[in-house]
Amino acid sequence: MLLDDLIDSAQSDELLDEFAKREIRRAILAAVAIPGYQVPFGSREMPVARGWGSGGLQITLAVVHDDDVVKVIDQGDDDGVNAVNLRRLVTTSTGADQTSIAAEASVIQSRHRIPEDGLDEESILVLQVPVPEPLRGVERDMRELARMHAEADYSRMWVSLYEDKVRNGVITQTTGYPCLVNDRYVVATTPIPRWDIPRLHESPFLTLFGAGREKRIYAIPPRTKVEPLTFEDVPFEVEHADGATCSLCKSNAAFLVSLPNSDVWMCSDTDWCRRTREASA
Amino acid sequence: MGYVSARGGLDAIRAAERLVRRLRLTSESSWLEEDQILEKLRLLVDRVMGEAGLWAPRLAAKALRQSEGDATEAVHLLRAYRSTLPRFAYSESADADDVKVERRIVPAFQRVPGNQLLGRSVDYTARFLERQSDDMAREEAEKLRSEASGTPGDEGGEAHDNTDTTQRSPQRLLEMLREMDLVVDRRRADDPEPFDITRTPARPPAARSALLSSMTRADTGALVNQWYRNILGPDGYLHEVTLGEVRHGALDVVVRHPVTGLPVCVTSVRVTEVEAIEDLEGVDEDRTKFDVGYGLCFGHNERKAIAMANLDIACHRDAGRTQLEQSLLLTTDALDSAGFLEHLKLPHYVTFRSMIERKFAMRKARNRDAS
Amino acid sequence: MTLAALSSRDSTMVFRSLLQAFSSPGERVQMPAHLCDSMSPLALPLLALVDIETTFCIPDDADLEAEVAELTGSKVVAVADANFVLCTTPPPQELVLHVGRGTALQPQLGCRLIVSNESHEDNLTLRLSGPGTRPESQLSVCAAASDFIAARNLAVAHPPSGIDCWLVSSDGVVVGLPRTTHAEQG
Amino acid sequence: MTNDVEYGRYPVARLAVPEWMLKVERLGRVYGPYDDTVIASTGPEIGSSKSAVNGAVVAAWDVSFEVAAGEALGLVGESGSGKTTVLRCLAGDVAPSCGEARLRTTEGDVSMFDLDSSARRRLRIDTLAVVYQDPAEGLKMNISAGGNIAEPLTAAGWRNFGKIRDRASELLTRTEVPINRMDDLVRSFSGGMKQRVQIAKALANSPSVVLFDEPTTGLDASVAAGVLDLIRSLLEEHRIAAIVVSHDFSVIEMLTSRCLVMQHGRVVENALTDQLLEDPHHPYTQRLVAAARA
Repeated sequence: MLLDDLIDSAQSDELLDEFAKREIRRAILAAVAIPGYQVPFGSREMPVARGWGSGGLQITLAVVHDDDVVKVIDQGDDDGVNAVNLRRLVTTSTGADQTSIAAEASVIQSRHRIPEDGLDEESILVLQVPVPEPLRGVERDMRELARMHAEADYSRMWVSLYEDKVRNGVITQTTGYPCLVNDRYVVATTPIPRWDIPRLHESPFLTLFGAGREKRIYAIPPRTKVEPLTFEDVPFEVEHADGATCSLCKSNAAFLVSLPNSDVWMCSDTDWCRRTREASA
Repeated sequence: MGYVSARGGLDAIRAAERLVRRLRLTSESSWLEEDQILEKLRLLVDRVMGEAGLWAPRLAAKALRQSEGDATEAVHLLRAYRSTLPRFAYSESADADDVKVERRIVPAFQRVPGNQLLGRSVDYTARFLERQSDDMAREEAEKLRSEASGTPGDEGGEAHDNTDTTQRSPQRLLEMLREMDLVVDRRRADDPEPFDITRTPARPPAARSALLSSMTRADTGALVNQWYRNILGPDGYLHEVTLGEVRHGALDVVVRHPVTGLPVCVTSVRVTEVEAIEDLEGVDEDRTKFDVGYGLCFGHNERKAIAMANLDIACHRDAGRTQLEQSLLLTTDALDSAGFLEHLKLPHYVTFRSMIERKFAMRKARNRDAS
Repeated sequence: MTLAALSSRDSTMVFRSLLQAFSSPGERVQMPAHLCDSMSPLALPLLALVDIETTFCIPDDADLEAEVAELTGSKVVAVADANFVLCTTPPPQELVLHVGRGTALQPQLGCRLIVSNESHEDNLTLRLSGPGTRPESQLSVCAAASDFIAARNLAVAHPPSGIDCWLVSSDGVVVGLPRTTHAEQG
Repeated sequence: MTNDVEYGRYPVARLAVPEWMLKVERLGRVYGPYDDTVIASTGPEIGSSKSAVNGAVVAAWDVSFEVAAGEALGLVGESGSGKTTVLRCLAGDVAPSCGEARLRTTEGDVSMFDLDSSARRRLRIDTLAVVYQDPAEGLKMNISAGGNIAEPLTAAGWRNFGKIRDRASELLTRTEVPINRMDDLVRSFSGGMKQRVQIAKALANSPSVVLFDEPTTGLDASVAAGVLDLIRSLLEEHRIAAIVVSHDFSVIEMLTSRCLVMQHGRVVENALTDQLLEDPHHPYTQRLVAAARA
């Protein structure tokens, strides 16, 4: 590349220079080849703050080209403030189209949710990652964490589940339930609800995890074994509230969120809710 | 009806942006020129460049104006802009001995070859808040300007700019201590490539160059706090340190010309460089010598460079016993720490719903076990 | 066919093919036709992925190696140290066993091998299993590549260290063989 | 030759099988550089393990022995004799400078010192267990007694919560820890009770070798007696190969059938425990026995 085309590429509204994209792509390919392994990468600073989706954004920018159709959601909501800001950055800098309908999207960047439907073999799901290290609750020292993953020594994780079950009667992990990927690496699934966890197992779609602040990329390829860590005789429980249905679309087939101190429930996946309402109208 | 999550929507975000820009650009007072920021808030500009890890005075001034004085926000603007630029070349390695010193302090000795050079520092000025009126200030400025153009160097003593070259690149105290064989030699003969923390994240155990470059662009307050916690706080015990050298000066940046291959000076940067000396008294240390720490950062930021040099020794002597290296590498970056702290403002209602559900599940389990 | 530096868009398109090939090993992924017509498909992965911060080598084609180095700025190094190795014919056993495999602590440092895979009549069919594969996933390689496959299986025998391969045929089809994919004959 | 088949732990051929479960040959550990002259400058004859030549400390040198299944070997000597260094090398906590240690496992003989760190760690899960003098080295204080036993079980692949709890309560009952304290944090236990939890944890995966490092030192007499009694009955009950490190001859007498006396890093005497107490040969042993008898 001659100097001036490098300069030209800098003047465009690219958020990432070409070298950064290549570095991220190489890290993505390594992550897919070693499912569940946290691949370190340079992680550039983005127009969004660290901890606000800079990792997810870098993956999306490295993956998307102008033929793609992008969906961006936060807590399942296309219109969430953070989702709107990120979508604007992605579409302006890549020229890709945008949609709120998961089935139409080729790349879906999401914070804390997997869309209720619409993900298939053509889809790439990009999840934003606040904390990439699943074992941080049981070990602080990074050298020891690296060893535990290198040797697949996860007994301390199991002991913490045992203690949790003994002390509380149930496994109290709320979101981001740790899972064993391909019978090898324990992975932090990002703060998605337990409701979404089963859909990572043998999924038709590829999932890419981007941790910008902690500079890690990891992946779950399609059709890969993903098992929540739980005891054989302690079944994995998803969020459930008896009798709760969405006050808008009347369904209980989606993850619901509620008003404070009330039993008014609503779908977190707003587009799914909208389409359900239109279908039954 | 119904709970509307903080549904920003594109118009809300655009409205917020317009509000921020309008209030920032249409304030009554006159337009804030970049030169004013560069000259009158030069130490803030230096700090922002240091924490961004980028030498770009004009861009740092713009960033500070745009962030309305929020240093961390300005650092973010600088680094995010940097991500859009490709890296053209690597500079030749610069020798810190070539720094043309504008200020140089050697606390370890009263007299030292190359003299102490107090230079432009408020260290010994009285901290009286100047409350004279603008007119009086302008008058004084005029008087000083005429005097300065008249007879140079009359501020007296060694505080003036003088061009005596021994003065500008004095021999380091460290060299003298080496000649006295008083210092542990931490220099490496193999001269490895420095670790590039912008391409590979530094993780313990890391090369010393990774630690130094992480501290070079760390948040000033974070480093000062890490040092002071080690002195007084619960973390550990850090010996008081003697400073061998505190310097502030200009350093040329040389690059090989892509076509001719000849070295070309592309710019000159100002750096603050500190060498610290610490007494060795550990059971497995060479107690007949001192240990040495090094700190260097862009601009004039002595507070940061001194903390760096101290923490460089502390990390070396800790030798992995505690997690000091991990906390220096991982927790001192302004953007990482502030960004993650403030990300708590983002919506978390999916998580919170899941947390509430587990509370009810626990109660159910407890009632079940109780009955 | 002389090579040319890929545009940002073309680099992304080639990357997407390589990503699809790793995501579902065994699937025959067609790289962008307009690129495969204008230059040797075998070189596309390197042109899309390498730059001044990577190392590579093409042991059996020095001219191609020099051309890729010129176009991408990537450094040429010995086989054992290369991040990427391109083989214009199925590589011999000792080359495959000689490339870097990374370590348990840093498996991502394992080498990426791009291997030409011309299909002939006497093909070898391999059954594939592991992440991303389907029950019926399989891979056909020319008989001459059986050494390569045997050596590859040895190189990935101690996960997580290992090597990751793409097999590229002259029509621009790429098939992925990441280290976590098991390839058995017959 | 006893036949271990019914024990079900080791499908042992009916042929004569070498007695040892653990075989140690010329084990040595030196802190600092060493050569023959440095080694020769230390030991019982010199009266120190610190070399006058270069200050290196020859903590243990040329230590060899065998331990059979169902046998307990004592390592006795004053502090600084090298007995704990030997134990720590076998445990994997300290890297030996030289020597070899072979362990009989279901997959055949294993040379422990040649294994990489993860293989050594797997050995510590189900084949070789250690009971430390300080319970904090063997247990996690902020975890329940049951949880501490769950660690080796889950590490060995146990994934059923009910079964883990049953096994933990079975072990705690056997080591006489009150079952109603099973879910209390170990931090809140007495010294003696902590040792009993540590012993229960060590037995979790039916190891073939257990190393005891001064197991009752620091406990008051009555508590110590109870723990020793427990260890003795467990050794008899399970065909474990045990090594007991102690400075206290009464512990050695109670638990071991044979023992090595160590001084300044060297083995000065190797004999059946009761013969050693009746008729000590080496002057150092004689002094130790005399002191113990007083």
